[in-house]
Amino acid sequence: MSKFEKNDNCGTSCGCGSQTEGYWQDVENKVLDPQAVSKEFQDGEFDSFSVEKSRRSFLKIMGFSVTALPLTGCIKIPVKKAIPYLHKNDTVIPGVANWYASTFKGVPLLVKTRESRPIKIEGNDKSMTTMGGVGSQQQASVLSLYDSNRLNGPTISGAEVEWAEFDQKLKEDLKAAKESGKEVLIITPSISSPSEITLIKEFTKAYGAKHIAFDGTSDYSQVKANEISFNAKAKNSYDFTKANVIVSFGADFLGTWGNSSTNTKQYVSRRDPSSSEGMSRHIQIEPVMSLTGSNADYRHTKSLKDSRDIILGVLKSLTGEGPGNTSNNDIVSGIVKELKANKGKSLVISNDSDINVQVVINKINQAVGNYNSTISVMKSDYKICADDMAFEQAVNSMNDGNVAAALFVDVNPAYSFHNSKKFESAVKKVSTVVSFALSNDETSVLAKYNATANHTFETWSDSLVSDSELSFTQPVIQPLFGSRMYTETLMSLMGKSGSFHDYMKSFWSKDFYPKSSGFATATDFWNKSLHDGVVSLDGLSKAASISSMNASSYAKKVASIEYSSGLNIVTYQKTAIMDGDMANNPWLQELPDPITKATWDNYVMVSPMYAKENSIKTGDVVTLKSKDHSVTLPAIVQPGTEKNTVAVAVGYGRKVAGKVARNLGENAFAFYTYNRGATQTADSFGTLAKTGKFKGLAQTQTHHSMEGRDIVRETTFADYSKNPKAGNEKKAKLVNIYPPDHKKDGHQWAMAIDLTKCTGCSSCIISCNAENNVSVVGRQEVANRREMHWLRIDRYYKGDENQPEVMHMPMLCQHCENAPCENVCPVMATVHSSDGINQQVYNRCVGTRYCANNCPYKVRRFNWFNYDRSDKLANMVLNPDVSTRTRGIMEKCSMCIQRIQEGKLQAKRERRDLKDGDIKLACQQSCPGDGIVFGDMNDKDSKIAAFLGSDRNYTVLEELNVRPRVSYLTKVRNK
Amino acid sequence: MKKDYVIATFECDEKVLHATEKVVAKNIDIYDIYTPFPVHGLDEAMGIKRSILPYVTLLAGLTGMILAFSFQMWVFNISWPVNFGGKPFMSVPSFLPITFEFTVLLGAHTTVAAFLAINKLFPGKQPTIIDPAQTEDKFIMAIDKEKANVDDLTNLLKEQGAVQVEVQNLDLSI
Amino acid sequence: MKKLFGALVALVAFGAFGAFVVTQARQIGFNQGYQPDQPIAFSHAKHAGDLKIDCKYCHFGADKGRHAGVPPTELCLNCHAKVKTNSPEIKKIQKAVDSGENIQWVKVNHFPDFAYFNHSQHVNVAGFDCQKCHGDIQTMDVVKQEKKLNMGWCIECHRGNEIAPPEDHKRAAGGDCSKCHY
Amino acid sequence: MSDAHVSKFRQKLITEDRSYKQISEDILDTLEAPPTKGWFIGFSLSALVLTIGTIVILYQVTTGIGTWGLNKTIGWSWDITNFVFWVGIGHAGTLISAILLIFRQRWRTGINRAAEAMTIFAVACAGIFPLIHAGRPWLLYWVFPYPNTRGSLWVNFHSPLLWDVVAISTYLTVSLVFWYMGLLPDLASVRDRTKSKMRKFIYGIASFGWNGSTKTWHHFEVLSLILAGLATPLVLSVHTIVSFDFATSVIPGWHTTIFPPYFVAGAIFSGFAMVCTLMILTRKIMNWENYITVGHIDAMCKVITLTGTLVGLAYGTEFFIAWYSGNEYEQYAFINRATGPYWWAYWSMISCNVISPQFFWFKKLRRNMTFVFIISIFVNIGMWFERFVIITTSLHRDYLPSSWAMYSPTWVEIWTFIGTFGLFFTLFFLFIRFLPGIAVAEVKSVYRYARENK
Repeated sequence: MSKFEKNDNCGTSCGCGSQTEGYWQDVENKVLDPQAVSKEFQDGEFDSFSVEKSRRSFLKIMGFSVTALPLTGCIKIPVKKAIPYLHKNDTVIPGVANWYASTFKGVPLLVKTRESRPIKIEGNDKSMTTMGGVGSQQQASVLSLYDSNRLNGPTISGAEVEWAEFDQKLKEDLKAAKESGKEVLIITPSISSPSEITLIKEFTKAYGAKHIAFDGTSDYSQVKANEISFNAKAKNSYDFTKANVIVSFGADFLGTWGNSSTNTKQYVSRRDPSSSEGMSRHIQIEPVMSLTGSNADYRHTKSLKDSRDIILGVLKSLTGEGPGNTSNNDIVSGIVKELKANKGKSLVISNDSDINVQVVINKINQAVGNYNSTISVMKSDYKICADDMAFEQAVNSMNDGNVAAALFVDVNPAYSFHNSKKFESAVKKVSTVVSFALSNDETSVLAKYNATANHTFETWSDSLVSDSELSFTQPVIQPLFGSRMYTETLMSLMGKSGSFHDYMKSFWSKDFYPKSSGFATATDFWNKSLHDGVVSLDGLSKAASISSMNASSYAKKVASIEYSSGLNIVTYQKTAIMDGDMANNPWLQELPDPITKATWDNYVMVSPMYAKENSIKTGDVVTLKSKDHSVTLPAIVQPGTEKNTVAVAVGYGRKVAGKVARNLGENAFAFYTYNRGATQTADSFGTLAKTGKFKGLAQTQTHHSMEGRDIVRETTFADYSKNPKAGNEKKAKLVNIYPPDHKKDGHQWAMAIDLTKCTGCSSCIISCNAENNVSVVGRQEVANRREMHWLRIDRYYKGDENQPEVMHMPMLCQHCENAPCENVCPVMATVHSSDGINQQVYNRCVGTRYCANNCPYKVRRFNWFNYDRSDKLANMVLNPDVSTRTRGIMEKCSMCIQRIQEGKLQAKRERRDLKDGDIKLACQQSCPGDGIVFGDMNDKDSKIAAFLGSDRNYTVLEELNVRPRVSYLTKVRNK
Repeated sequence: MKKDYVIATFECDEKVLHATEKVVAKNIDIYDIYTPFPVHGLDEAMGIKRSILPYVTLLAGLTGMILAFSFQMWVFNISWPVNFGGKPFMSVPSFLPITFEFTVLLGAHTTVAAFLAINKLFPGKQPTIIDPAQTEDKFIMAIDKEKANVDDLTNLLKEQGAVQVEVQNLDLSI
Repeated sequence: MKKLFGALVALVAFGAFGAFVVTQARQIGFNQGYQPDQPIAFSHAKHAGDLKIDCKYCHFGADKGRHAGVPPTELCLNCHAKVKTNSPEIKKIQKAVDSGENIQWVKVNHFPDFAYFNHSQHVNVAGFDCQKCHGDIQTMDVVKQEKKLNMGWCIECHRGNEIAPPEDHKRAAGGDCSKCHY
Repeated sequence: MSDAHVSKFRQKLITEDRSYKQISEDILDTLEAPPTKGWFIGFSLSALVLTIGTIVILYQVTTGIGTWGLNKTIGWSWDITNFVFWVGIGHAGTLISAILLIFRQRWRTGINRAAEAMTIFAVACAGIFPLIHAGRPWLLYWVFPYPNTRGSLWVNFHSPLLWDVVAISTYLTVSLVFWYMGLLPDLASVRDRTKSKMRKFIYGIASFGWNGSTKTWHHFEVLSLILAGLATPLVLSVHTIVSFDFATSVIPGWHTTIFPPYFVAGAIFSGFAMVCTLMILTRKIMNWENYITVGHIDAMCKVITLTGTLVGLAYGTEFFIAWYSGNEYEQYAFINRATGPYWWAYWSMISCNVISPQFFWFKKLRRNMTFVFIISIFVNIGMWFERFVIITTSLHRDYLPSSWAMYSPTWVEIWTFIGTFGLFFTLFFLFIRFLPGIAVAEVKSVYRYARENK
């Protein structure tokens, strides 16, 4: 895959939303016109074939009865226009994809564009940090770009204005604010972009402003604890590859906590039972089941109080400091034993938002020598972390009328601040409020000025993705709306001329070029870095000195935390929705939560024990009341939840948002409290009451037990070490009536999935959606069990429902050699290819659904309706190489056949043989754990051949003799 | 083609059967007997040749069978071989249901067509009806006038219980 | 006899009508011979025939990717900035480039969206001449759809080149459904 | 019939003494008279239901299969249940006319015409479902292997659905010609009896110029035997092939070799029950007690008891084999049928199909028309549930528990099903109004049965 530098001159002007129909593939409306596709980048009206199209459908409806029409010769051939580019552009060849490197939410990635239209995100495997890992939010970001709810340009008091007028008026107001002697605040989220930070510093200087970083859910407790412990206001950097033992207290590091793609990549690299280093051991102590907890070797369902008690116990055992624990002695001694055996090679982490707990955790890590081995604390000028206390003070200051102007960049405190009412009334006392929102949100509607900002893929920026690696953000499309990069707005307010691109380039040549080596000029360095997307440099950050400290007093403070009576209300983030800033993305809303398998909603998680005692069923609408907040949501009975804990996800209950996110669920940020110097995410207590109503949840899986069936095969590391075939001894005796009649030469495609490496993160599902134009069906249709995902992740529980073991199993079309679906289709819409793929021919399908019934894996998906493709802007994301499917058609995993064809063709064009790894499927590419392997099983040296030959390899439902081409490797737990 | 026929009307199936036996015994050819329902043994008594319909059925059925089987075989082995769920191209069991059904289909419809053709029955045909009651409760015997002595025949038929015997000029070929 | 003759005539007439309807019905959606007027009186006979300009000079996508592509309007001016600048047709092009109001060509050869066709596979890999599918384009003043462009036409050629079943699965898997349909 | 001896065991097939003319009058005079009030009400009601059904189907076809309650796990439910239900009902007519003809069961003459008509109407109702259950019904002509411009691209002769298409269309057309050939003598009789010119014209065309010639009767009887000979294996093959839809699949509860005989027995069972239901109504409405006698109903009840018991045996065998196979999926599928979320459907099926026909061991009950009527309705309900149990409960929990789901019908499915009853009864009312509801010629030919010579 080749990467090209972004050509700044990608078209004469932007389309500004004047889209046209007919540039995507569609089985029924069969028009794809490469020139029409590129229309977005040129001027001029383009009225396609609408009249002719209706004629065509008329003919279709009339069917055979109008066949007499040609007799009279009056039929006309539908006129299709072919509109070329106006100007020459050597980099864009219609039908050939270009790839550009960029970054989204701190993850380096590659953006695939077709005819200059971003359509797909893949990980950038040049990055030393993420090594190609990419999460579901990154995958889905390309759809957010085409969000038709985005604002069309700057507004003042709701009225659209020109940028010049906007700049002038805002400048005047800011000047007045500066002169008023009151505070000017610029509020951003945590930033790790060196050039943005530099620019903001200049801005604060120019306007005497104060920069405050605010995150809805912050890592402030950890940052503050590091300040206390090591005098370093920085987050921890973890290296999971070096950890033999990982003890996590509630931290969902594989899902929502920290850089989960990187964490997953590193974590999974130590989960290979056949590696010489052996497997890492993962112990998770948490009150509610998280994605990370579901992957743990040992998982203990403990209340928040018990978790903290265990932390104190571990501290006491290791160092003798603090009051020690009062319960759970066995768990404490187990952890201590593991930690002592793996000094310097373990990790203790916690997501606790209490600063004192984090100090104790620091001390534990220090005591077992983990610093500068598995953990480092790196100070950097290029990173600014969120500060709960500063923002709390800022709100108070606003409330007191001491703030004259406030600029909200990419933050939405009116939604995600724990006391949004207080914030709203405070903000009303600020005379000049500026928002930089892309589309209206709870905060932007409070602002007088909205300096509509660009989407990341229309933006120049950089970011520090690790302590030593920089990643580029470059625009891959002209702004679709009349928005502007927020950095350029700041520049304009400062009276600076030029673009942010130029600003950044000069910043780079000043600050980073000297740190590089091997480049003749700063421009060479810039071009190479931009081409690769990432660059590693020394001296970007500096290690804090790890001095010894005594944690006794902090431990005492932890022990003295008071807990109210009632249910402990714990908040958490869902893997897809997280803080809710991307809540208007339908792909993310429809992505099933890896644990609950629920979509389109948040809900109150209760433990099976509590549910039994109070006769609550999944779907019962309950009211959860804390001291000053209450939500009414359906309940979900979730195994692995602590009895006196209930959990609600944040990210829902958006009141001002696009039509997708609006009024889905309820806002749980209000259960946050500001306490003990930080925002506490689990400090609320309350009561639960049934309302008597019922609201079925849109879950993609409702039966959670394997019923003792041989579906996920698993074993323990101890057994595996003795016998690599452990857990995989069963071998079905297969009998064929017919002699084999089909050659298996040439390429024979096969896939293998390592269940030990699959964490269930679901990044693959979004990747598949984007690659294959999979329809979004909405909440009701998911509740009707009609989701369209070609790839799903089955999640099964085993054992005690309070401490269940969890299994994740990606399930997709198994491409059976003896496929039961193929025999039964009357019209040959699904048949086998010579290279071993179960083909589905959409245009031949009449929709009997017989194939889906006869599929033992139930992976076929039927188009029950014509799913909504009316949002023409959102249709820009469609992959032009894959037909969209209309109603009445069966679809399923095609093994990314378009990628296979493209890979083969590429090799042929280059007059060479296909190499292993030339073709990567969408799910495989996006898997941060590298758990999916695909290739030609006839190639003996390929990775897939090794996987197929593994002792752990098996196929699901082998005894049916359908001979799947997708196989699995047994799950190994380190027990 | 009108001709003179001796037309005898009976009111009882037994009687017309006996009469037929008597007439045939006298070596007189009966042109036809029109009855409201099939009178058992009447066709044998009249000496009607066995129907060729069974042979038509056999031939058509065999044709259907060979056509259906060879077509399926040709499609999957010669015209466009396709791999369906790993089954061999020549998977005979799969071809049997359609072969059977097509055998029956062609056999049945060809036989019906042959039946209609032999008896010259077709929609809209206007047959010669001697007495409208011949499809209700009258049994009507028609004998070519030239094939027998009308008076003797009349007597014989009256003797056998014919309620009426007369000579009519009719076109019975339709 | 007369009736029989009448019936025979009716039968033959019915059969002929049926055959005619079926043949016509089979043509629906296939536009062989389609030769629409174009906004610019561009002659392939002149450029490709007389002047022997390489097809890929204008249709530069043909050996690189899926679409051969209609050339960017500006490309015409590579020559016509100097050649025949006074021609009313060239003036139209000049005007389009200057004003930004692009030329809307009428598409002649069209495949439905559910059939994937890649030019580079045929032009670059197989090494076919353009004429194989587009006919003697170098003699056409106005471009015409020369071939049927239906599935049977594709299959016929693929069979002839031994890449469709039953002959060979290995060489190019050219007969698999998902070669074109996905 | 020439011997004067009359067995005292033989029951008269036509209970009262009638002349041939009177038989014609009894049966054919209704065609001449204006419709009765009862007929008019029945017909209007049926036509109304048919109209609603048609509108609902139009809505479904234009909106999508999503208007039904199906989902990713349960791809067929009411649609195919109704299809198999109606096909099953459509087995009695041909069975009565073909198999009973071969076995020389003379009592069939009283009911065969109506039963055959019922067959055709039921198959027509059944045929609707495969059409409308398809996602893109307007493309269904692709199931026919006609030469085309795609290469030619043929069809999949491995697919049981294709076998279905061939079997059902063969069955429908063969039944139709069989029935129509039988109608010719009676249509001729109507033509010759009527005074109305209009009717004379229409029935003249419809009767193909039948004149009752013995030469024709000779061929006619041979034709009847041939068609019966062909229809007998055909009728058995049709439900066998319908059962192949399930038997050749891999889904536990479907993949069962017992299905062909089990389905055929069930079809005869439900078909006879439906004939009972209709005949009890018809003999009452049309005053045909003389021709459709208690003896007919009695005989049919015996067939119902036999086939019902056979079906019960099949249910038991299925359970036994599931246990005996040692296949965990198979075992679960059957335990789930009896005790899972759809237990009520299973036990409805057992009580209606296995238990209720056992009452017919008692002659008194067999001859009690009200009782037979009620039981025949129960049997039809039970047989509908049988298909629902086989199709839906097998699908809703198959191999991977992650995909297990539940199903409930929407109003669209319910009204589509009711609509097919509208079609069925509309056609049936039209039939008894415009066509001879009893085979007059055949009844006349058996009138002498168990009677002294005149």
